[in-house]
This record gives sequence, C-alpha cells and structure tokens, in this order.
Amino acid sequence: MNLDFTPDERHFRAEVRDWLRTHVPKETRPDDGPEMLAFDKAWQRRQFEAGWAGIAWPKEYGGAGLSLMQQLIWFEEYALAGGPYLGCFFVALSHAGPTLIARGTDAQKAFYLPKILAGETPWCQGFSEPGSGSDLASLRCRAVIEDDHLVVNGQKIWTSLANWSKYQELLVRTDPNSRYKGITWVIGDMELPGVTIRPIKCMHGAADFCEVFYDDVRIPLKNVVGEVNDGWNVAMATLGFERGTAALAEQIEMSRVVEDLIDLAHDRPGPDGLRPAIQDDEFAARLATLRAEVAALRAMSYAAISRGQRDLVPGAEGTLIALYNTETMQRIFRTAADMMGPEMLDLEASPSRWTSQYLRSVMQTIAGGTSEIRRNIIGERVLGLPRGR
Amino acid sequence: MNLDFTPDERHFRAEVRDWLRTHVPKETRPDDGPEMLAFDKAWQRRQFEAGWAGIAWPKEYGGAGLSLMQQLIWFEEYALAGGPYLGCFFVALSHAGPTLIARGTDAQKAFYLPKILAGETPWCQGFSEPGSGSDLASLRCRAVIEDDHLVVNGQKIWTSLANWSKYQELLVRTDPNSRYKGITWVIGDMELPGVTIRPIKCMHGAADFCEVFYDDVRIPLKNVVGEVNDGWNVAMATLGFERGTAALAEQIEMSRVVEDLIDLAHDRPGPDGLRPAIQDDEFAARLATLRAEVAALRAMSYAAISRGQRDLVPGAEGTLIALYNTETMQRIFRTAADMMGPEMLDLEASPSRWTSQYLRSVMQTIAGGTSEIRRNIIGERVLGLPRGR
Amino acid sequence: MVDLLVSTEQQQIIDSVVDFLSVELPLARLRPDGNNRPDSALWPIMGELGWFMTSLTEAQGGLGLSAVEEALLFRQLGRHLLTPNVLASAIGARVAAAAGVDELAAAIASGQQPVALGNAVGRVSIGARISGRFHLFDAAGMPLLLLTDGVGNAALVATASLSLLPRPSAVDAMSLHEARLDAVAPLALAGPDLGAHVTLRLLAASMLAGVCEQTRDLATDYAKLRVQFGQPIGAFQAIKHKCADLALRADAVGHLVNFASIRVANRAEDAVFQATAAKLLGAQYALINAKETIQIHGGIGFTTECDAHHFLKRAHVYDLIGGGYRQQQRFLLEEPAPGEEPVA
Amino acid sequence: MVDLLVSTEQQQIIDSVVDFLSVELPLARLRPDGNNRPDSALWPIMGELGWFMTSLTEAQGGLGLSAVEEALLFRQLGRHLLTPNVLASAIGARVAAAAGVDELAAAIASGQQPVALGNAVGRVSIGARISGRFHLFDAAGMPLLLLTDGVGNAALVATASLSLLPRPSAVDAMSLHEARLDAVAPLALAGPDLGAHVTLRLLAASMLAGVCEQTRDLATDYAKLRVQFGQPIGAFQAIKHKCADLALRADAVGHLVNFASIRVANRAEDAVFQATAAKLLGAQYALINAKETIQIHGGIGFTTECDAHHFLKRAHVYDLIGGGYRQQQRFLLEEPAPGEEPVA
Repeated sequence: MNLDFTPDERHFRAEVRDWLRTHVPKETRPDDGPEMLAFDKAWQRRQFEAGWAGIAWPKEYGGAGLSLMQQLIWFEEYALAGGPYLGCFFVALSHAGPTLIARGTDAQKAFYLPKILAGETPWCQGFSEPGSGSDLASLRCRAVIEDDHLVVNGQKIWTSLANWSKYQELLVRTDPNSRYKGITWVIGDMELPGVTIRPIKCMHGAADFCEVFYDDVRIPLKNVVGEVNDGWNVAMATLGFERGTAALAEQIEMSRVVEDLIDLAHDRPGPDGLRPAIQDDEFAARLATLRAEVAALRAMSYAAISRGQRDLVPGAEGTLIALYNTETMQRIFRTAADMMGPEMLDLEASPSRWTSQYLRSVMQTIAGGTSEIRRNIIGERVLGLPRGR
Repeated sequence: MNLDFTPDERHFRAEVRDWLRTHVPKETRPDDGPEMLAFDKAWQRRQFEAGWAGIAWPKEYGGAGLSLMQQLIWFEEYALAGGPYLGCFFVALSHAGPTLIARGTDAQKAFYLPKILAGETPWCQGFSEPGSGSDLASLRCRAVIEDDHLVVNGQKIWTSLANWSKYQELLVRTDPNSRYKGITWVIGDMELPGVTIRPIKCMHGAADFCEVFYDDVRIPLKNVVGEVNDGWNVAMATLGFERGTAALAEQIEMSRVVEDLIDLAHDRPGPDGLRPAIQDDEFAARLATLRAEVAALRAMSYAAISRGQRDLVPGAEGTLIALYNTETMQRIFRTAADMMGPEMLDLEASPSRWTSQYLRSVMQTIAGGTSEIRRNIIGERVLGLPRGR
Repeated sequence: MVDLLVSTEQQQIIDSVVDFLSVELPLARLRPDGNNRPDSALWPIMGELGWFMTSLTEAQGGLGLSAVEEALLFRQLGRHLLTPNVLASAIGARVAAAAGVDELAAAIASGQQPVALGNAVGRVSIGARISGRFHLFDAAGMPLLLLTDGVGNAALVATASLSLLPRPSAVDAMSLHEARLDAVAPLALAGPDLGAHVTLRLLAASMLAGVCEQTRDLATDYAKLRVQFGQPIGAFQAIKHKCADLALRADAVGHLVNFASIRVANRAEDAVFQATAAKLLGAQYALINAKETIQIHGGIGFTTECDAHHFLKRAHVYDLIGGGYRQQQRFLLEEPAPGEEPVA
Repeated sequence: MVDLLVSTEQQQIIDSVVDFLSVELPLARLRPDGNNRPDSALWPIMGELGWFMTSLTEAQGGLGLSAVEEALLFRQLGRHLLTPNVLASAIGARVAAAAGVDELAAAIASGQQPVALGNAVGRVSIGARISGRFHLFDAAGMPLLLLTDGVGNAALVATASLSLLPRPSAVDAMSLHEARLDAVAPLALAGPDLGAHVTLRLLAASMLAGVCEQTRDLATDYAKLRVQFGQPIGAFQAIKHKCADLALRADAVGHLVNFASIRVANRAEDAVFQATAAKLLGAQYALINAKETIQIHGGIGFTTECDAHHFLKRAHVYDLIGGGYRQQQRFLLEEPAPGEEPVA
C-alpha cells in the first residue's frame, strides 16, 4: 500500500497544476444556451491545442495517453483548479470515443475521433426510453433495415444535452423477438431529418435532459458499431473503460463543498439565531461525518484505480462508488439547505447557489441509475445473492 | 373529534386510579424463575378478587366487561401506576381466552376460562417453527389422528414463557397436502408426556423464549378449537379482538422513558464532558423528536380505539402501530445508550437498566413480526400494492 | 370520550373543500404551463367559503367552529399545496379581532383584505414597534402582512408602508420578497395570550400532514401503474416498503395533528406541547415523504412534468414558517410534559 | 504511486493471522458454552507472533513494519472481536519505548507483561500524576494498564497499585472493572509527540472496519441459506438491499482505514484528520452493520446461539475507547482540512 507519488509523478503534477491554473477558464460555465456550447467547445479546443485532449485515450487515436496515475493526478488538479464540468463533451470523451476505439471500424475511428478531441462534435447518449428506465434491456425504439440503411422509429428519454450534440450513441431494437440479442448500437446524427428534440425541465429549474423522437430516421448501416443485434455487448464493452479517475474530480468538488460549509458554519448563526452554526452540535455532527464520508469516497476511488493499475478485471466496485457518491452528495446538500434556514428559499442567497444544488442532488439517486437498481447489482454481483423469482 | 371524558368516565378513572395506586405491587417483578411465576399468579389473583380480571372479556365469561373507553382508561392508569407486565398471563388474557370465547365449545369455555381469570393457569403460544418464522403458513409440526387423540411430533420455537405455562395454543399440521387448510388449532397441556422445553437465552441476557419439542404427544381431540384443518381461520379470528387498548400501556411507558431521558439530560454531562447533555443540540434534537413520536403513537392508538368504538372492522392499522411502536422504541433506547456514554457498558450504571432495555429493543423489530413483514402487510393490505411474482 | 375520527359533519366540510380545491386549485396550476391565477384573485372566494373565519365566534362574524375543523380544512389546503398566506389570513383575522379592530377583522375574514405571511429571517422584534428581516411569499396584491415571532407576538402591518425587495424564489409559482423593518408601527398587535404562534404551528402542521398524505397517495398510485421488469414497481419490496413508510408517516402525523387540534380547541394545558410536536414531526416526515415520492417516481419524478417536486419545495416552506424543525425541537423541550388526565 | 490494495507480503501476514485466529480465537469462544480461556493466557503467544511489536523499530526489538501492516493485523483482530486490550499492548510498548523504559517495552512487546486498556469515563488528567475515573476491560491477570486522553497523553500504570471495583458487564465474555485514580504516578509517560491517541484511533477504526466486514459476510451467508416463502431470503429486496448497504459501509470504512494507515505511517500532515475520520465513520457504520445483521438473521439473530449480537456489543466497546463517535466528530472538526499534494 502506498500513497507516495514518485518524483516523475510529482513533476507531472507540477506541470499539470501550472497549466491548469493558467488555462482553466476564469469565467463561470454558462448553464445553458449557445453560450454554453461555445464555452465547452472553446475549452475542449484549448485542451486539445495544448495536448491535453482525451486524457485517457491512447496516443495512437490522438489522445493524451496518460497512465492511470497521471489521469488521477490530472483529475485531482483539474478539480483543485476549478476546472469546469466537461459538459457537451462528457459523453464523447468518456463513453462514445472509448466505444469506437474498442469496437469501431477503422473508418469510424478516423472520421469521428479527431472531431471529438478538437472540440468540434459533442455527443449525447440515446439509451433510456420512457418504458425502459431501470430495465434498459426492454427498450423498444425500433430500427428496420432498408437497403443500406437503418430506419429508426421511436423515442428516447433522459438524453443529456441532446439539443447541443452533433452525434448520438443510439441503441435500437433490431430484433423484436429477442431481449438482449436484438439490440444494435449505431451512431446517430442529430441533424438527420425526422429527429425531434424536446428539452425536459427539471425541478432545479434547468433542462438537464431531453426527449428525442425518431420518425423514419434513416441512418446508414456503416454507422453500426459492432454487428447488427450485437449492441448490448458493445454497450457493455466500455463499462470497464472508466477506471474511476474521472469520479475523483467530482469527489474533490464534494470535499470542497463540505469545507465551504464548515467555513460558513463558523460565520453564520445556527438555528437559535445566536451562536455560530458550528457550535450547534447537530450540525457539527453532520459536518464531521460528511468530512469522513468524502474522505472515504476518495479512498474508495483510489482503491478502484489501484485495481485498474494492476490490470484486474473491473468488478462492480464502480457501482459501490456511484451509490455512495450520490447518496453522500444528497446528504451534503441537504445539510447546506438546512444550514441556510429560511434563506434556502432564496435562490441567490448563497454565492454557491446551494439551493439549486440541493434540488439537483435529489435527482442524483435516480438519473444515471437508481439507488434501488444499484443495490440490486451490489447484492447480486458483488455479494452473489440470488435474484428473486 | 373529541378528547373530553364524560363525568362517568372521570369517575371510573378516579376509581381505577385509586385501586391501582393502592394495589399495584410495590416490589419489582422478578425477571425469571419460580418467583416470577408466583408474582404473576399473585397479581392476577389480586385483580381477580377485586373484579378487575379479564378487562376486555365479556361479563358472561367472568370478565370485567369493560367498555372500550373504560379499557383505555384502565390501561392508561395501569401504566401510570407502574403496573407490571402481565407476563405469564399475557397470552392467556389477550389471545387464548378470547379465542376460546370466539370459537371454543361450551365445555372448553367452562373449563379453561375461569382458571385463567383466577390466576391459576398461564398459557403460551405455539405458532412459530424454526423453518416458519415470517412464513407462518409453512408450519410443519405434524399431528395425526389416532382414535380420539391427535399425536403430535415436531418442534416449536419463540414460545415465550413455555417453561412457566400450563397450557399452550398450538397450531399443528394435520393435512400435509394443503397450506392454509391443513392446520389445526388445539389446546396443548405442557405437562403431557413427550413435551420437552428448552429456554433460549437472548442477547440481553434473559431467556425470553423457549423451544418446545413434541415427541408422540397425545392430545385429546376434544381439545381442538374449531374444526380439524380449520386452525388458520381460528388463529385469524382473534386478530381483531385486541382493539389497541393494551398497546396504550406500553406507549405510556415509552413516554415515561423519554421524559426520564430528558430529566437525566439536564443532570448528566453530554459528550463533551462539560455541558449537560440537554445542551448538546444533537441529543436535544433526538429527544424532542422522540417526544413528538411517542405523542403521535398515542394519537394513533386513540384513533384505532375510536374505530373500535364505532364497530368498524379493524383494518391493518394495528400493523402500522406495531411497526411504529417497535421502531420508535429502538430509537428511544439507542438514544439512552448513547447518552450513557462509556457507562452503557455497565449493566447497573443506570437505575433503569437502560443498557438491557436497549439490547432488548433490538429484538422488538423481529419478535412478534419483523418490520419487513409488517411493511409488506402495510404495502399490500393498507395500500393495495400488488404482491411480487 | 375519546374519538379521534372525523364526524359526519366534519367529513361534509372536508368534502366541500376538496370539491372546491380540485376545481379551482388543482395541483396542475403549479406546472410551468399551469393557469396560475394570482392568489389575491381567489381571496374573496376563499373568504366567502369561510376559510378565514372558521375559528372566529359568531359574535365576531365567524363560523364558530373550532381549531379542529380549522385544522381539517388546512390539511386539505396542504394537500393542494396552497400558498402559506392562507395561514396569514386565518391568523390575521384573529389578531385584528383580539386587538379590537373589528372592521379590519371582518375585512380579513371575508377575504376582502388579503394578508400575506411575513416569515422572520433571523431574530426579529415584534411589539409596538417592529424591527427585523422578513420573507414575504406571494405578496403581490396583498395589502396586509402578518408578522409573528416564536413566543406568541403577532402583528398586522400595511404592506404598502414597506419597501419590498424581490428575490429569486426557489419555489415554483411562489414569489419571494424580502422586507427589512425598522421600528414600524403595526395596524394591530396581539400578545402571547392569543396564542398566534400556537395556531400557526398547528395549522402549518396540518398542512404538512396534508403533504404526507398526498405524497403517500401520489407515490402509491404511481407504484401500481408503472411497470418495469414485467410487473408494477409496487410489487418490488424496495418500492413497497418505501410506500409503507410513507403511509406510516402520514398516519402518525395525521393523528397527532388531530389530537393537537382538539387540545388547542380546548385550550388544554398541553396545547402548546402538542401543536409544537405536530409541527416538528410533520415537517421532518413531510420532507422525507416528498423526497421518497420523487425517488419512487424515478426519472419523471424530478421533472416539472410531474407534481412530486412541488411537495418537497413547499414542505420546506411550511417547515420554515414560524421557525424550522430545529427551532421547534428547542421550543418543544422548553414545554413541560403533558400532565395526568383529570379525574372527577 | 497510489496503491490502496494489499501487497502479496501483506496478504501473507493477513493469512497467517487469520489462520491463527480461526484456530485459537474463533467467534464460538464468546458463546455461553465457549471455551473462553482468560486472555492473559494467550498474551505470550500473541507477543511471540509479533502483534505488539509490529511498529517498533528493529532497534527497539520490533518488526520494523509500519502502521499499515499493524492496521491490517488489527482489522482481523476486529473481525474476530478480540478484547480491546490488544490495542493497549501495542500502544503500551510504544509508550514504554518512548519513555526510555526499554525493558518494560520489551516485556510488553513480547507479551510477557500484558497490558489492559483503561478507558476514560468523563474527564481525566494524565501526566506526572494521573487522576480520573476509568473503565478496565478483561483486567484479570493483566499487570499493566494503559491510560490515554483525547489530546495525546498516554501512561502506563501498575494494575496492582489500584483498587478495582468489579462491575456487571454488558458485553459477553468481557469483564468490566472501574478504577478511580487520584494522583497516581505512572511507570511510563508519553506526550502528544508520540501520537498515542492517533494510533488508538487508527487501530480501533481498523477493528471497527473488521466488524463491518465480518457482519457483511455473516449476514450475506445467512441470506443465501435461510429459506422463507420458498426462496432464500437474500432474494427479497428488503434483505438484498440491506446486505448491499452492509457491503457499502464495509467498503467505505475499509478503504478509509487503509488510506489513514498510510498517512499515519508517513507521519503526514493529515494523519490525525484521516485517523479520526476513520474512527468516527467506522464506529457509526459498525453499529448499523451489527444491528442490521441481527435483523437479517431474524429470531435466531438475537439469541446467544448466533454470533451476531457480539458484533453489536463489541462495536460499542470499540466505539467508546478513546472517546465515542460524538467526541470524535468534535475532534475531527478541530483539524484543518487536508492540504494540496506537494509537487516536485
């Protein structure tokens, strides 16, 4: 067991720290709109030009080809420097690109990968459907082969940033008689005729997701990744790509929020209106436990990265981390909301917009996988408990 | 809606309060052993002689025949006077007797009921089995008819006070090919040849339960209550007998513990070793919420009694109360344990033996029905949610 | 006699309120595309329905009903997530009557003079001169403002005499303003004798009980309909047990509010205790119920196309008025434990 | 390089400890009919195995391993619910060595002079004269006593010089005594520089992590075996999700303890922070895990025929030593947040 970085790693950290603190955008990332898209593209372009695009991608595909340890350092420094959310390029960089690298044809790789790295083409994910939330394999958005095209009809939902994306990783039902073996993974172009996008407004006020409707959308067969009807395996192929480094950035951000809350608790009156909140033992108890929980989360991520470094097959530890991450985040922002007292009703009472973040945290145990499904996965895949009949 | 007692009810309360405060035993009820049995018999006998035996039993069977409102007053005053746990007569008075009244033959009633009221014959319950805890209908303790007897072989478990009981309400499997329709309810005599009793020591140090083994135990067929193979219905018949009045005594006892804790928190240092525990906001928060929860529990019981008074069919509200009761009790005693700090490890550090009560409270969400089964019942019978496939 | 169930007459009152609310104030009004009339427009109708005069005596021009019926009314208002200003009018009418300003009392009770709620932010001083910082909800078109503190002082002031700073509200279809008062003279003032703080706790608790009940119903209905993995999600224990807990909390708070409302109506010694207990438990349970209802709904639950999130947001509002649950916990511990029942 | 997994050598240490424990100190020893030898009889064997000299340097006669290996050892001791006195010997050896009493250090490290733990009850004073009230666990046959406070003072005293009052213990197979010290002189004394309080927190946290892991395993194994309603209870979501939470807590605490042990071994600036965080989280999670393990076992779970209840009771013991989780929370808030990683 070891937490000592080597001299090389320290040099690398120095380099990264320096570059990031100089180049991370000073302005806040816009919440929405064309300004947001422009911001994300410009930031990705800036990283690309400096050789930092595709942190985890192999060099042969234009990535930075960082080692796991370098990725870890990168994401830690990224968070400490206040690096913005990857936004419109998150799916492209962390999922779509790696899938193409793993299962795409040479032509697909050559065409799509450079445009991602250079900040030209944001991607979105088209997996979930209204009737297939937790039960993804029941998806029904259908595609039939006509000549050399797939003709897609149906609907997707919970697609982040669909309205700002150029491409989509799209799962469609190509064999209605099979559950897992009738799904195809295909690259969709969001500008094709027949694609309609409707943003969904969420409880914290922004439209984090979209619905996407497909009406006789014709996608060339050459856009299929892997084989027709083999999409489930393609989708699963990249589950192991992300070895836990990216989660670190979010976790460091969570530590920072906890520390901000502790600082604030020294300045702000507690529920009695007299003593500072930190002297309120109930808040103190919560804040101390949260401090310990974010420390544990970091240790869990380090352990997952350590597994990756030993080339161990990734198990379900990512599910444990995701569950803990989202539930800890909810506790953090609920504490923030409670500490604000009546001022939580005022969206701009805190410079950190904690009320919005609190409301947004309520979504975290649903979007991206519900806590219930995650507990099923842990029970069955980590602990080997039987499935119910 | 009303909480004003009538002049008659107030008179009754005065009478009951006076009698109970004069006659409730001054000494603490022994925890175990023949002293315990003697104590319970003497106390039941004392109530019998004063006309207070069988509070809820009809007068025609020798009971006190109290109205629901009088029962409520009785149990409130019983708890306030520090009346002891009914102990060895609990099953006899609250379950076995009422079952005989509802479904017994005249001969059974004439023989068994007076001995209960007079404090002569404690009863125990023989329902659960090692393989049939939550799933009672799967019970396997079998009985075959030979001449005019049932011959019983098998095992029961979680039988409270079996070692001090004269009789047992016993459920046996008389038809192995049917689940609900092959069960028979029969009166067992604990002194019959072939009955072996083994006390089970529990985590708080006492043997609250026993295992009972049956080896060719011959029980006369005339001891069957209801019909052979109709025992499930007989067992269910008395579910509605108890209209929530008895739970009140326990709830008032719980309020008293909360108030004791609040008193103690004024005198005892909190976790910092300096300020009184009540000034620790985390304890204060817990104690205040517990105060509210025991108040809510009382209101729920009053509502259940109100339903009884209107002769409404009892629903599953008893399950809601039982779930809330046991989980609130656990929170109360966990708070007591935490407030004691290191002294919780010393069984006699508190005059109220809170550590033992804390350990005992852990059992409450299992014994008498697990919280999981109770939540199933509430989900399915109160809310009408479907059963899983 | 103990009777903690609603009477036939009380049920009739409830039914008529529910009828009105489902037509005039359905939850759908809170949606982005909802037909959200300004509340002030509805005030005269609410006044006519008697909502603000329930507890006033007939001599005061009221209905002569008790806090019990009033709490039953407010539970329905909570189920429909009404603006907290309904509390301000109900209590404001009492304050005006207690201060002897009968015309004002009548104007408030009839809904002609709508009252907005001013909720203390931090410590405030309420007396012959009022100072402090307050949040106002849905203040547009509300000529009067009710201000209270934690120890029972309550005052009415003219909204026009204040400068209101608009603030971005976290709650859909509810506006927020801030007002800083510096030695403002009230139109009417009442002291702890009136028990405005107790009424506020009781009625807010009742609205929170309504939130607990409505979330239980919303979540349970959805769990019966939504199919995943080939069966309604309510068949899965994870969801079924969450629903059972929603029901348990709704039951506990609902009965406690009923109990408290009788104690308040009877001016019993434990009235403050019971109302405070109901408020703090109602708030904690409503917040969990609302959050779990969103979780049970899955993805749709956190969108503005589903009503679930309104319950979470408004549960926070109801919790915060008159002091959040952490403050109520301290208030409750300051009360003596309820005493023994009297005998003849 | 970040590596938070055990090395091959570390795994060998763990395996040999597990082999020893499962033969010599199986959980069954705690049962009413268990062959519960007095702990003191095992002390020389434990000493010979090097349990109390892991962190002593080779010059001090120790194994020259670090807090990392020591924490891994204590995690197994926690899984087997050993007496907290193992902590007292491991720390006592350090205190004697730091005080320059080398013979005593060697006698403790070898297990020849077993050390019992004295846990403060209320506020105590530890220095050249020691005063205060202490709880002693399993003190029979233990000639020495280790006393610590929350700020890093640690002392060894001779048990024979004290009058011990036997108390009824709430913990099976663990005796309890009380001692009141009034200006007692120590045999050896160490100040905050040694960081005895940090080691105590780290190793107690590791034992609590062991409780979290062992309860996860016990409960999961049972959930696979026990059949109700025609299938193993682990197939029901209510049980499956409880088991998943047991696993999550075990994972979180386990990795945090590993992280903290490295920081302590490196004498890093955040060593106190991490050890304290591990102790307070370990305690809270072990207490829930143990309680849920009893619940998952159903009826058998609360009997003395099942080992589940020992975990709850001993989790309380491990929590309370060196100050319970409520105190650790305050200690943690007094620490600065961990700083940035250094660069070259």
